[in-house]
Amino acid sequence: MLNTDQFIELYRQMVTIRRFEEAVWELYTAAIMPGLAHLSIGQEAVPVGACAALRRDDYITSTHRGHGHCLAKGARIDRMFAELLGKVDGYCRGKGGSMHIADQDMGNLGANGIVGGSAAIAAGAGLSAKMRGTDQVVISFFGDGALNQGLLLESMNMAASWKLPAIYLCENNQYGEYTPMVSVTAGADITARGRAFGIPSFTVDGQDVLAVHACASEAVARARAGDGPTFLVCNTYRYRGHHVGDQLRAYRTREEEKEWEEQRDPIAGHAEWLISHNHATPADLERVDADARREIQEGIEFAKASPFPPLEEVTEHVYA
Amino acid sequence: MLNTDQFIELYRQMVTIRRFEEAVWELYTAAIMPGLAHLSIGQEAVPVGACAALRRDDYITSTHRGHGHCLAKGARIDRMFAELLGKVDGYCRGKGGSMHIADQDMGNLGANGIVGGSAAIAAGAGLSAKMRGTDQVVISFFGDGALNQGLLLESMNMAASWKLPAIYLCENNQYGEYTPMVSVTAGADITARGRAFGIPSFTVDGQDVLAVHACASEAVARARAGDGPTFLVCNTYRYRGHHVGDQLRAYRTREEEKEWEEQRDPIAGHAEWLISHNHATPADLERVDADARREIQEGIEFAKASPFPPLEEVTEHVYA
Amino acid sequence: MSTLEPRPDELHAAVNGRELTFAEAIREALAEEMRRDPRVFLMGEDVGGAGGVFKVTEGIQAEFTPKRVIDTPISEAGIAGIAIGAALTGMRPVLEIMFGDFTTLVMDQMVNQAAKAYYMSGGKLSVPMVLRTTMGAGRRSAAQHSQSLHAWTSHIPGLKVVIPSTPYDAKGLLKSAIRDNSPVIIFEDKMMYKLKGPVPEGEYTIPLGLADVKREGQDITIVATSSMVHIALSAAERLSEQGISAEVIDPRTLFPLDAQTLISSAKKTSRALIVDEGYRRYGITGELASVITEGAFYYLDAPVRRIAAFDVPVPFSPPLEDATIPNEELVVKTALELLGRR
Amino acid sequence: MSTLEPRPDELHAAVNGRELTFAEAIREALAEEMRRDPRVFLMGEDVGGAGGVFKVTEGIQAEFTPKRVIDTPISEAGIAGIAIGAALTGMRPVLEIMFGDFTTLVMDQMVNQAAKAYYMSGGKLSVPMVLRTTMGAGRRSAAQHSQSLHAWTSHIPGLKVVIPSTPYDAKGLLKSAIRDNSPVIIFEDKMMYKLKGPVPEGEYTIPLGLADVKREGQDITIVATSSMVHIALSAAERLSEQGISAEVIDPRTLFPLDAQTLISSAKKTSRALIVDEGYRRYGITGELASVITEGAFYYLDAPVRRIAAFDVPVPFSPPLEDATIPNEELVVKTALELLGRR
Ligand SMILES: Cc1ncc(C[n+]2csc(CCOP(=O)(O)OP(=O)(O)O)c2C)c(N)n1
Ligand SMILES: Cc1ncc(C[n+]2csc(CCOP(=O)(O)OP(=O)(O)O)c2C)c(N)n1
Ligand SMILES: [Mg+2]
Ligand SMILES: [Mg+2]
Repeated sequence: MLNTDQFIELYRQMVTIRRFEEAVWELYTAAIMPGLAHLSIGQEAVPVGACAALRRDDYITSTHRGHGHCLAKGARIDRMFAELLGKVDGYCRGKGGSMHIADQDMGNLGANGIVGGSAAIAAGAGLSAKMRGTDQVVISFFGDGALNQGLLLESMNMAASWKLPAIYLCENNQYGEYTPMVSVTAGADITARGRAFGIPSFTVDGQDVLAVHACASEAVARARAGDGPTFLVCNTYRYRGHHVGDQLRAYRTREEEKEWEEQRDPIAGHAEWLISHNHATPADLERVDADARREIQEGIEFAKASPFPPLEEVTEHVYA
Repeated sequence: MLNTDQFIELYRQMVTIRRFEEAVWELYTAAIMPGLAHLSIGQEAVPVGACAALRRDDYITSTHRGHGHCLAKGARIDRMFAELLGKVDGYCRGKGGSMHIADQDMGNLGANGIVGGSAAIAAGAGLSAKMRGTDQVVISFFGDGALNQGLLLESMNMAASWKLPAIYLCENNQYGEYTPMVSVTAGADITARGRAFGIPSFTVDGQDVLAVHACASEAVARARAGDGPTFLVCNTYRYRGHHVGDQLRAYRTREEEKEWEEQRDPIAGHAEWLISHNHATPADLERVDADARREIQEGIEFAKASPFPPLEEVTEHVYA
Repeated sequence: MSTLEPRPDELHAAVNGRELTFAEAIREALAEEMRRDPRVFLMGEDVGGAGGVFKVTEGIQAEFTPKRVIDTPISEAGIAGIAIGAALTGMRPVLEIMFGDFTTLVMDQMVNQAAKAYYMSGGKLSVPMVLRTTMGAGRRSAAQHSQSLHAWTSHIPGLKVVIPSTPYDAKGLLKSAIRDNSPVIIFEDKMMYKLKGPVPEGEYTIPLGLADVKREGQDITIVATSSMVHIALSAAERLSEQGISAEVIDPRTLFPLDAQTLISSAKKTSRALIVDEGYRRYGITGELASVITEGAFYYLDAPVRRIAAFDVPVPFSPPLEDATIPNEELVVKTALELLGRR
Repeated sequence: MSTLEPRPDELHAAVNGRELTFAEAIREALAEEMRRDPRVFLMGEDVGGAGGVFKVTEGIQAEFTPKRVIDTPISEAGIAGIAIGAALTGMRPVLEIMFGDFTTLVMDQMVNQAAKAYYMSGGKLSVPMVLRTTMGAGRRSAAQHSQSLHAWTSHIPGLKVVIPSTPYDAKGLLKSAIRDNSPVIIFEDKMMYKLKGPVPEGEYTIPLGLADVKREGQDITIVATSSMVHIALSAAERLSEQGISAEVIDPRTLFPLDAQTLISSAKKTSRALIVDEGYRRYGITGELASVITEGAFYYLDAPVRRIAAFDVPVPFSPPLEDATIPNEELVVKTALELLGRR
């Protein structure tokens, strides 16, 4: 069981992710941030609940929508912004950007631009933990769209065959870009895909950080005990477009958007819970929010002040 | 229901495949046949039972172990031998060999050297039939090893999503090369992999040609009616090594081999059934066998007499 | 000869000042071919309802219905195989793979299946399909969304490779690709989708295997592909200010390759320079330089020079990314070196 | 300098007449590295119990247990990804992909993940893995089991590519590959597995990026890769009967490429010929010819000639297949043409 500090920490992390990504949206629309970014606003409970079940030396693999994973696995805001602006103080020295962001020292094996591309990498990290005799585990985050990448299914098969300490966590936000999950994903129940490999598979309310944390904790315990993988499908929703600046909205209804945002917001929901369970007062939560905003402002300043990498670096880091 | 002639035809086809492949073994060991070949001796009931459920204008996709599929889909013995010897009268003008053999005019879209490589091609043929407004169906043959190729799972997902007239038929001969299926294939029941996509999925005794035919017929009827794919797992066994000339036997026991060969042989089993149900006498079946042997002898002579393709053909057929 | 004046061996129509963007020209080619031939259909991720992430197929599904413009799951290998199966059985699919970087996922299907079916079957099975994909850096999309991998498919017998540089060429070449009976890959530089250029109304096609002289010149031959053609043309303009007359040739298709046009130009100018946005090593530039050297060796005053992307994964950081892409400055500088002017 | 006399810059031991086959040399390298470093492990289809379909890993599982020699499912993309994940987290996997033709299935993992992780992470994540695979035609295995696709990975920054021609080189290069901190692909010609050659007992490594002069000569440079080295050596022998002294150079690694050794030789002989078994167009020969031409243009008496596999899918029919592979006859003929002797 978690204690009050930990309950509030979950809140702090979710708020930080949301404020962080709101700032990303602004940096992008103000043409300060180059390139693309995919925001996970609305989905914060999933990375936060899941990563809270991990130790620092555990691994994650992340996706194109990876800011939340990165923050929840312990990355610093300032160095993340530096990365997003392509600056040398970024975690990847500016070479990765949003799609490859990671604090590698926290066990984040990288965001990934290839949908489903890290599913086997996660299994490999699990195999490695096993071979090295540690009890590290790995969580592989991926979206509902990645469910149809053969590589993911190959990876689940191996993780199950070899009882690897790998947790396959689907962030089912109901769409892959503009395509509804149900229109391209056969089978009434996604978790059947995990069960087909004999993997314990569960559907989780991805808007409830405590539910995510509970399921993830069980999965982590199973993995650490040597009992192999778990498949978790966390139902969630992204409030914004597929990427920053994306204005296309024809593929879903305003009602659906509204329902998720107004009825099922993970931050509002957890706030209510914290207050009703006397873990915090509204003022406490205000303070958390204000702190997050301040930290983000400082992080942006840091990132802006950081220089671009020197041009010589363009040919560095090709070979290790 | 089939009639006596059809019951005997199933027998004739199985015997022909067996004699054909015994001859291939001899041609190979006598160094008359170049290259490699994978024999399906022991597995004859699967292609024969399945293809008997098809019309001539239906499609199949085949595998590296494809002689049986090719014969059962209506190919001529002589032109097949010509192909195996690399002669110009072969179905592929000698350019394909055992691994790419097919009588394309019979709807065989090709044997395939890539394990799992034709799974999506089959779905594509099904999509095409649907778009062209025909009621053609396609059977995709593949081995248990191919179950772990992501492409197969991607294909099943699309076949199910789009209700394609495609039958996914796994010839589960228990091994992929020297690796036991169970050691690399997670999940207690393979058919769960089909069911995960909402595909009706069944296990079939692949040594019983009538059982295979019955299940395949149902699957074909479902596909023709527009009700989408079926997944059939036919349990079977290859008596010989992974490929002609393969002497490695350490990966399985003599007892297991003996049990399948002596207790569950598809040809002997069907012979018994034919006789006990008064569809044929032992002498009738003897005659079928003798005819098959003769035809094979003639086919080999034809193939030997056929010339190699002229050297100019080496640069032909690169572009259509 | 500029694209304003189609070659006499091209089917063509009057231009009449009509202009389309590169994306519009492709869309028009797709729509025309779909109207002409009911076997042609489109598939890809978000090509239908959303009109493609680059908006190239916008409106196509509305005209042709979701039956002929299919939104697929994110299963690149699978959709490539589906296109192959459909092509083998009487259809003519046009498949979109969103980023060229993702063609890494379809190589088995395209190379071991599509490219070889006709040959392995001794001419019985053919795969009349088109795979449209993108190339080109410059969008700050980092290493997995910026590659130009056209060298790979160009290496493979059985595949044809088209790499248009103008709206006019894109339309005419895509129409030929769709009518071709072999698998054709077409690489579209995503930075060019908004580029405008003259495109005549109505029917014309450009045969695969015909280079286009985008600018005539006497002193140096610049062979450039895709968006590099425009860089080469700007460079040629700058060179002309220094009294140097550069000929700019666009091969338009990497296979079939119109080697003769490249060689003849190099024989005339005695100096040749290749500009391509793929990685430099073991790529397009080495082949084109070799083809020219083999054909024009005794006419050349200096070795053929090559300009390509840096041999590094494409970095995100803008100044770093910009450094990896060939630019006008570098083309001018290299041309001057080649001419002994520096 | 022959492999009997290792270059002074190589770690080496006395040969003492000891001979191993190409397969045995590879096996010895694997076993030695596994003994030396507990992080090294093997995985692949049937590499364990069966010892690999080409018997290269025979006996390895018996010594190192199934924990370190892992039989995998038939999931090429998946096992490549597993190797990458293991390499990212402290292990040093050696992955076998049975036929080079199947590397088409691992391109996304190798090219978008393995090759780029170090760069994209700004030097924080590295992927010290080796991918062993095969190449080469001649076994009547038809179009999907006979390709030599080493040009593709050679094109990709972030990957190193090793292509040994002798047992001695195979062992020394593989050991270096395993110790390298970047992903390395090694192409083994399956027709060479039974080829015997001297291999000293005990420790030696050959640095990646060092060409080997397999035969010294003055009149013509023949650059050959993998099994083509032996064809080149036989051709050189035949040429010597006609009084022509051919130098045969084996680059041994396509990246890093020892351009200097190739160029110096071409400067000395003034004539160069490349022999490689990959497809000709947009492949190895174009790059090597360009590198030599760029470096030695003013010394060359004729354009560099290229000999490669025919640009056709490899046919099954034996006489047809044989026609597609470069042979001694063709090398001799081309060399004579290059020397103006025909
Ligand atoms: C292999 C591959 N195919 C396609 C894309 C383009 N793409 C980027 S995100 C995306 C949708 C992914 O959907 P999902 O997995 O549900 O993640 P979400 O974006 O919803 O978080 C697509 C198709 C890609 N990046 N990689
Ligand atoms: C993509 C690919 N990987 C590996 C191989 C090598 N290979 C040929 S057959 C085979 C085993 C296939 O097993 P299964 O699918 O069960 O078919 P079976 O041979 O038992 O009929 C393997 C691994 C191949 N041909 N293609
Ligand atoms: Mg999604
Ligand atoms: Mg099997």
